[in-house]
Amino acid sequence: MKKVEAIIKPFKLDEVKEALSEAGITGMTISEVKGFGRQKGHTELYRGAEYVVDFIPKIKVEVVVPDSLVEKAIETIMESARTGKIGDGKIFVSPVEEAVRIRTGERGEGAL
Amino acid sequence: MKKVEAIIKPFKLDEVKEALSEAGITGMTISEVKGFGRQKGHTELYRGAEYVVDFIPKIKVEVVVPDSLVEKAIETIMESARTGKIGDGKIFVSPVEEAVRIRTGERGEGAL
Amino acid sequence: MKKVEAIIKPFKLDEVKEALSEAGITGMTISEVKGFGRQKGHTELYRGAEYVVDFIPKIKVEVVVPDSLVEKAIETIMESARTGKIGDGKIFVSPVEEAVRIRTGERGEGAL
Amino acid sequence: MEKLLRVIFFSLLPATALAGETKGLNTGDTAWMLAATAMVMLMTPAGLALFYGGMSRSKNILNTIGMSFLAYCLASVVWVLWGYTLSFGHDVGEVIGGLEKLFLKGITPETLSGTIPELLFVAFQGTFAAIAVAIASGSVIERLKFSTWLIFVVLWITFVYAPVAHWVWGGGFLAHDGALDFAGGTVVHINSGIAGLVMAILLGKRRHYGKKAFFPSSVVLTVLGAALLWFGWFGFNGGSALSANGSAATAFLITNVAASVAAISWMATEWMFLKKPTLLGAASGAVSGLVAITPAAGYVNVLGAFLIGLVAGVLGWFGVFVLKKKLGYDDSLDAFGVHGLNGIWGAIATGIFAVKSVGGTPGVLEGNLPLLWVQTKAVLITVVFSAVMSGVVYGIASLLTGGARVPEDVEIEGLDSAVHGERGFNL
Amino acid sequence: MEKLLRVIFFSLLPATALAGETKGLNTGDTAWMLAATAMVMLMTPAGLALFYGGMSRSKNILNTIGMSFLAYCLASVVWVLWGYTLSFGHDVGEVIGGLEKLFLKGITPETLSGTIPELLFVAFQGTFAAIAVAIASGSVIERLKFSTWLIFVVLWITFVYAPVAHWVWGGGFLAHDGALDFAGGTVVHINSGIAGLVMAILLGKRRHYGKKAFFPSSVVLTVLGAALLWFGWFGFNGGSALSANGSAATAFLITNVAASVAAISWMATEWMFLKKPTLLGAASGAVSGLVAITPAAGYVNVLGAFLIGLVAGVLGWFGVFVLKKKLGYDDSLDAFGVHGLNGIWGAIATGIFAVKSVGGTPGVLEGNLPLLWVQTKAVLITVVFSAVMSGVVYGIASLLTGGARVPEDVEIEGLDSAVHGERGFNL
Amino acid sequence: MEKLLRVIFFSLLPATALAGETKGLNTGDTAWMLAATAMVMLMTPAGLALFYGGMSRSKNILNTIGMSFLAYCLASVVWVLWGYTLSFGHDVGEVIGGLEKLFLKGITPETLSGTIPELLFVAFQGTFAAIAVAIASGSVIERLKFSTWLIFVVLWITFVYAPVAHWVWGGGFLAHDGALDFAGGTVVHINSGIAGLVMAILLGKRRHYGKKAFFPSSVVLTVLGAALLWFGWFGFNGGSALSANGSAATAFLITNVAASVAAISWMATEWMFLKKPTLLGAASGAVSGLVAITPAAGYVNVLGAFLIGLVAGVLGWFGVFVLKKKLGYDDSLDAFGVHGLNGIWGAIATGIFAVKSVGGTPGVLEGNLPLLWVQTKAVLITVVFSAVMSGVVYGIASLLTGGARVPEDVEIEGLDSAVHGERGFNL
Ligand SMILES: Nc1ncnc2c1ncn2[C@@H]1O[C@H](COP(=O)(O)OP(=O)(O)O)[C@@H](O)[C@H]1O
Ligand SMILES: Nc1ncnc2c1ncn2[C@@H]1O[C@H](COP(=O)(O)OP(=O)(O)O)[C@@H](O)[C@H]1O
Ligand SMILES: Nc1ncnc2c1ncn2[C@@H]1O[C@H](COP(=O)(O)OP(=O)(O)O)[C@@H](O)[C@H]1O
Repeated sequence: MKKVEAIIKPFKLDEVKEALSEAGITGMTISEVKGFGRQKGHTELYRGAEYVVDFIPKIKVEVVVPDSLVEKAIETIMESARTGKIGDGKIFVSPVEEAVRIRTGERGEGAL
Repeated sequence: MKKVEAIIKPFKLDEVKEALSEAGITGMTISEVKGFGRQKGHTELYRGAEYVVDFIPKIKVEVVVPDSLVEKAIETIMESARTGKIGDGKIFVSPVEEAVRIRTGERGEGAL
Repeated sequence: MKKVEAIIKPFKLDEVKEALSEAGITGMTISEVKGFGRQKGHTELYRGAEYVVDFIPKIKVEVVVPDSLVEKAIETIMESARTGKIGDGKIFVSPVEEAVRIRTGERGEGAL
Repeated sequence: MEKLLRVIFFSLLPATALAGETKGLNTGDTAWMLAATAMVMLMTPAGLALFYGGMSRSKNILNTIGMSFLAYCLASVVWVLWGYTLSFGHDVGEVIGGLEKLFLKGITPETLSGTIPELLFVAFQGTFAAIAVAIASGSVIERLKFSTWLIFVVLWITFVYAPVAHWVWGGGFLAHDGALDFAGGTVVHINSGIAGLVMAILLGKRRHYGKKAFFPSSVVLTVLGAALLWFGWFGFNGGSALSANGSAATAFLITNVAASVAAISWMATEWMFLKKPTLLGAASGAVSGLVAITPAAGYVNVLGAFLIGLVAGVLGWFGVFVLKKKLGYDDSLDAFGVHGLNGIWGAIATGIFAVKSVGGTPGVLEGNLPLLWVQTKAVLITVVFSAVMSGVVYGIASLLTGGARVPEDVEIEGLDSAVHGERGFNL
Repeated sequence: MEKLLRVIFFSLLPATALAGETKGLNTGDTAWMLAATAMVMLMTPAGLALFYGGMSRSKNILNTIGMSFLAYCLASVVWVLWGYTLSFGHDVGEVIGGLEKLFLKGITPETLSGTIPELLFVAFQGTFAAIAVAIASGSVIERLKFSTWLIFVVLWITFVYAPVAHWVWGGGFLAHDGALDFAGGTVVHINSGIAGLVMAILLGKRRHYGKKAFFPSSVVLTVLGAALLWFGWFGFNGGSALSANGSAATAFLITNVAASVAAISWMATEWMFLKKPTLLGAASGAVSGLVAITPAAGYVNVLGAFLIGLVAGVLGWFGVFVLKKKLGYDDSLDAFGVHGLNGIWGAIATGIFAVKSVGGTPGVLEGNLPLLWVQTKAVLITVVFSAVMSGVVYGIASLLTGGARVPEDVEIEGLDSAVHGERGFNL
Repeated sequence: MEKLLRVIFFSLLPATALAGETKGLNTGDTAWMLAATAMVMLMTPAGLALFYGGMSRSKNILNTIGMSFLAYCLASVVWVLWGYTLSFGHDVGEVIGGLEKLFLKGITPETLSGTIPELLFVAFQGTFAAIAVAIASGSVIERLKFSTWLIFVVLWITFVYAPVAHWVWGGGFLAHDGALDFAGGTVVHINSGIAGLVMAILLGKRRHYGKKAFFPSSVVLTVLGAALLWFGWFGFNGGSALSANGSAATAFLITNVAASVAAISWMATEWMFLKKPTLLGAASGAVSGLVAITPAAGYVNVLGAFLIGLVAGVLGWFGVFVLKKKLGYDDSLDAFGVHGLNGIWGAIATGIFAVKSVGGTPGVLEGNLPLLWVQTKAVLITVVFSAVMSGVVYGIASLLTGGARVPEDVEIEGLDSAVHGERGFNL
C-alpha cells in the first residue's frame, strides 16, 4: 500500500474528490494546511504597515491505496487539480506497511 | 521506528489518549482533519436549498513508536476508538527512518 | 527523497521558515497540530471547575527534500527551532518514493 | 391669554388629538424622536450589517457588511445635500419635492416640524433612506462590484427613493389618494425588495449557486443582527408617530407582537416541512413580521398584528424556500423574498385590518372596501416604478464602472481579500 | 380654570411629588418609557442570548441563543393574550388578576396607565416576563429538549410568573404587606433563579460534567452580552419609575454603581483566590450587581448601592465557585448562582439599606426593623411557590414531549447540528 | 399667577431660549438625558471594547476588551466617590472643584441640575470620564500590565480628567476664556489621545512591531464596535445639550453627517493611495469624524460638519498611515492618531466654522478671529497638561506594580491566556 498525499488549491477540492470517487477511490482524509513555495503570497496592509503573507492556504488530500492504484490516483489528482498556474501543488507517494479498520479489525488492503 | 497514524471519531480522542498513556506511549501529535468514506455526511438545509455535507470531522492521531511497540499501539487504539459503527476510522503504519529531539539533539528511539 | 517532518513551537515558525529558505529549501507545507508529551499543558479554570489542558498548540512543518539535503534540513530546523526548554519538539524522517508537480507533471526530485 | 392657555393645555394632551394644530416644541416628543432616530440609525451599520453579514460566506462577510455600512454613510450625505428636499421640499405636481431646502438651506435649530425640531425630522427620515437602499444589497452580495454599489446607492436614493417618499409622506399623489403607510412598508420595503430582485436578475447567479453549499459565516451574528433590527424597529415604527403618544405606544406594542408571532410561525413551518427548526428561520421570521407590520403599525389592533405576523412568517418562508427555488433567480439573502413579499402583504393587510378606533381609518373588515383598492394601487405603482427605475439606475452604475460584476477569480477568492485586502476573522 | 391650571402646573413638577394624582398623558414620561421598553427588549434576544450563548460550548451556542430568542417571542405573545390580564387585571382575592383584559380587550391608544399609554405599560411589563423565563434557561442548556423548553415557557409565564407579578405589582398580597421590590428582584430574579435550579436538579447533569472541560464558545460574546444587559438594565430599573423623574434618575445612577462595584469585587475575589482575574468573572460580576440592585434601585442611596454591589460580586462568585461544586448540581450557566442568590440578597438588602429620603420608606439602618421580616417573607413565599410550581410545570412539559432530555447521541453531537441542523460559525 | 404662567409658558418653548432661567424638572429633557446616558454608557464596555478588541490579535482580544470594561467599572466608582465633586463641585480658584459633594453628599432625587435631576447629570458626566480613560488604552494594548492599567485608571480620572473637565465645564478658567467645547473634544479626546501617546512612548513598542504582521482578530467586531460607538455618540453629542431641544437636534444631525463624510473620506484616501478600500478604514474614518465633530456639534451648521468630517477622515488616515510610521512610536490602536489629532482638529475647526445662528457664537468665517486663538490656547494647555500629568500618573502606576510592562513570555504567549487564563474564542 502507498499513501498518496496531494497538496492542492482549496477551490479544487470538490473536483478532486469527485474525480477520485469516479476512479473508485472512496476513502480519503483531508486537512487544511498552508504552503510556501514558488507561488508568492499577497501583501496585506494593516494600519499603515505592509506585510507579505507568505503562507498560502492549501488543502492536503491523503489517500491510502493498494499499490495497483497508485498511478491511477496520481493521474486522477493531476488532471482534476491542475489549473496550469503556479501553486497548483505537489503529489508525494510514500510507503504504508499496514492498514487497519478500527471497526472490524480487518487488516491490509481489505481495510481500505 | 514506525509512525502509527489513526483517523478517529473526535469524541473518542480523550479515551484514545488515556489508553495510549497507560500503554506507556506518552508522546503524540494530533490534528483536525475531515474524512470521506463509507460513513455518509449529513444533509444541511440552508435558505431553501439542501446540501449534502460529505466531509465528516475526524481527528488524526500520530504517534511515532519503536518497532517493538507498534502492535501494542495498534491494539490500544483499536480498543479505545471502537464504537462498532461505520466511520470508526483507520490506522495506518508507515516507516520512519530517523527521529530527533530538537531540544537535545538526541537521535533514534531515544528521541521519542 | 525523504520527508522531513518537524513538530515545533508556534512562535518559532518564522525563524524556521527563514532558516530553511536560506538553506535553499524553498518549498514547505505547514499545519496547526496539537502535541502531547513531556511538556505539560496549563490549567484552566472555568466557572469554578479546574481542568488541565493537555494538548499544546504546535506547528508541523513538512518538507520533502532530496536525500542529499536531509541532514542539512535537520540541522537547520534544530538550530532555528531550539529554545532549550521542554517542548521544543521533534523531527521525523521518512521515505518518499515519488513526487509530482501537478502543474507540469514533472516527477522525482525535479518536482520539488 | 385664553389662547395661550389653550395651547398649553393641548400640548399636554395625547398628540393624536391635535393633528394639524400649530404648536411649539414639545420636549417629550423631541426626546422620543431623538432616541428613535438613534435606534433606527443602529439598524443599518449594525443590525442589517450583521444580519446580512452572518448569512454571507466567511470569505465575503466584510464586503457584505461594507455594503450596508457605506450605504448608510452615502445615504446620510446625499440626504442632507439633496435627498431631503426632493422628498420633503414643497410639492411639485404631486410627484417630487422642490429644491428650496438643498443642503438644508433655511433650516435652523429653531425651525420646527410639528412639535419637534425640523433638523431632527431630517435626521429621522435620513435613516429611512439609508436602510431602504441597504436592504436591497441583500440580493446581490458576493458578486457585485463595490464601486458599482456605491454609485447605485447615490443614484437610487435620488431617483427612486426620494420620489416614492414624496408620494407617500411628502404630500405627493399617493398621500392624496388616502393610501396608508404608517412607517414605510411601501416606501422602504416594497421599494427595496423590488430593487433587489431586479438587480439579482440582471446581475445573474453566483458561481456554483444551487450546486455547492454556501454556508452562512455565522448564524450567531445573524441572530444578533435580527435582534438589533428588532430593537431599532421600535424607533422605526414607534417613531413614525413623530410624537410620544398613544399612537407611538400602539405601534411599539403591535410591532413586537407581529415580530414574535412571525418568528414562531416561520420556525413552525420549517419544523413541519423540514423537521428542523432553525435559528436562521426564527431570525428571518422576526424580520418578516417586522416588515409586514410596518405599514400597519399605527392602524391595526393586537388581533390584526397577530394575524399579520402569522402570515408574514409563513409567507417569508414560502418566498425563500419555495418561490425562489421555483423561479430560479439568486436573490442571495432574500431582500425580495422577505422584504418585498412582506412589504406587499403588509400594505394589503393594512387595508384589511385597519381599525377606526386605533388609527382613525376603518379597513375592509370594518366595511371600508375601497381602502383595499387604494392600498393595492399604491403597491402596484411602487412595484412598477421601482422595478423600472431601479433597473435603469443599476444600468447606469454598471456602465460607469465597466460592468457590475466582479471578475470570476475575485468571486472565487472572495471579495474580502480580493477587494478589501482584509479577512473578517483571524482567530 | 383654577383646576385646569393646577393640572398643568403639577404635570410640570417632578412626578414623584404627584403619586396618585389623576393626570393626562405626559409626553416626557411616555418618551422615556418608550425608550426604556426598547432597552429592556434588547436584553433577551441580544443581551442574555449572547451572555449565555458565549458561555455554552460551540456545538450548542445556537440552541442556547434560541432558548432566549424563542422565549422572548413566546412570552410576548402569551403576554398580550392572557399574561397581562392575569398579572394586571382587577385583583381577584389578592392572588391573581381577572380576565377582563384577555387579548388586551378594551385598551385603546388613548387608555392611560398613570401618565403613559396603557399599551406602553403592557409592552414594558411584557419584556419583564420574557427575560424572567429566559434567565431560567441558563440552568438547563446543552441537554433540554427544545420542544420541552417551548412548552415550559408558555406554562411558566402563565402559572408561575403571572401570579407572582400580580402579588407584587398588580395589587396582590405582597404589595399590601409593604414588600419593596422596585424593579423585579423577587418577581424576575428569585423566581427565575429558583425555576432554573429546580429544573437543573430534575434534569440531571450534562454528560461528563465535572470531568471534562466545557470551554465557553466565546467569552468575547459573553462580555458583549453583559454590556448589552447592563445597557438594557437602565431601562429595566430606570423604567420601573414609570416616569422620567428623580426616581428614574436615582435608579439609573445606582444601578450603574452596583454593577461596577460588583464586577470589580468578583474579579478581585477571583484574583485573590485563583490568581487569574477573568473577563468571564467581570461580566458575571456586573450581572450579579445588576440583579442585586434591582429590587433596591428606587429605595437606597449611593452608599447602599456600593455595599449591595460589593457583596453581590463576592456572593455570585461564591455561588458559582463554591456552592455549586459543594452541592453538586449542574446549574450550567448559574441562573441560580447568579440570579437566584443575588435576587435574594437584593431583596434582603433593600430592607436593610432603604433610605426614607430616597424612596419614602426607611430601612433597618434607619430603625425600621419590621421591613426586614416583610422582605424575608416575600422572599420565602416566592422561593417556595416558584420551586413547587416550576417543578410541576416542568413535569407537564416533560410529559408532553416524552421526556425533557435530549437523547445521548444528540448531546454528544451537539444540539445545534442535531436539533437545528445548523452551526454557529463557519469561519 | 402671572409668574406661574410665564414659567409654564417658557418651559414649553425650545430650551435654548431659556438659558439661565430657573425652572423645575422637565420630563422631556429628563427622558432624553436618561436615554442619552444609557447610550453613552454603551460606548465603553461594548462599543470601544469591540472596536479595540477586534483590532488586537486574537491572543490579546480579551485583555484589550477587559481594559475598556474595567475602565468603565472603575471610572464609574471613582466618579461618584470623588470624581464628580472634583469636576463639578464649587469652583476653587478656577482650577478644580471643591469637595462638598464627596460621595454625592447632599444630592437627593429631587435635586435638579437645570431641568433634569442632578443625579442624572452625575451619571451622564460619569460616562464621559469612563470613555476618556478607556480610549487611552488603545495606545498600550498587548503589553501593558493589567494591574498597572487599573491603577492608572483611578489616578488618571482623579488627577488628569477631573481638572480638565472642571476647566471647561465646571466653571474653570477655560470656560471663562470663552473656549467652545460642546461635548468634550478637549476634555475627552485630546486629553485621552495625548495620554495614550505619552504611555505608548514610555512603554515602548510591542515585540516584533513593524516586522511581523499583527493581524486584527476580527474586523467584523471592529465594525460592530464602530457602529455602537456611532449610536452612543448621538447620546454623547446630542445629550450635551442637556435638553431635548433644537440644540440637541442640531448636534444629532451634524454628528451623523461628519461621521458619514469622514468614513467615506478615509476609505477614499486609502482607495487612492493603496488601492484597497478597507472596512477597518471606514470604521476608523467614522470614529475620526465623530471625534472631530464633538467640540463643534452645537456650534456649526451642516456645511461646517461636512468640511470637518472631510478633513477628519483624511487626517486620521494620515495620522495612522504616515505620521505614526514616520515618528516610529507604537500607538497600537491609534488613540493619538485618531482621537488626539482629530480632537485637535475639531477644537480648531469649531473656532473656524462656528455659526452665530446655530450656537450663539460666530467663528472665524463670520469674522470672529479671536476665537481661533481662544480655541488654540485651550488645545495647547490641554496638550501640555495632559502630557505631563499622564506621564507622572503612569510613572506612579508603573512603580506601584513593579514595572508597567508584562514579561516577554507573557507577551509571546498572549495576555488572554497568561494573565486571564482565558481565550476569546473556542470555536
Ligand atoms: N519541498 C516541498 N515539501 C513540502 N511541500 C511542498 C514542497 N514544495 C512545495 N510544497 C507545497 O506545494 C505548494 C505549491 O508549490 P509552489 O512551489 O507554490 O507551486 P508549484 O506546485 O506550481 O510548483 C506549496 O504551497 C507547498 O504547500
Ligand atoms: N483510503 C483511505 N485513505 C485515507 N483515509 C481514509 C481512507 N479510507 C477511509 N479513510 C478515513 O477513515 C475515515 C473512516 O472511514 P469510513 O469508510 O467512513 O468508515 P470505517 O472506518 O468504518 O470503514 C474516513 O472518514 C476517512 O477519514
Ligand atoms: N512519540 C511521538 N510521536 C509523535 N509526536 C510526538 C511524540 N513525542 C512527542 N511528540 C510531539 O513533540 C512535541 C514535544 O514533545 P515533548 O515531549 O513535550 O518535549 P521535547 O520535544 O522537549 O521532548 C509534543 O507536543 C508532540 O507534539
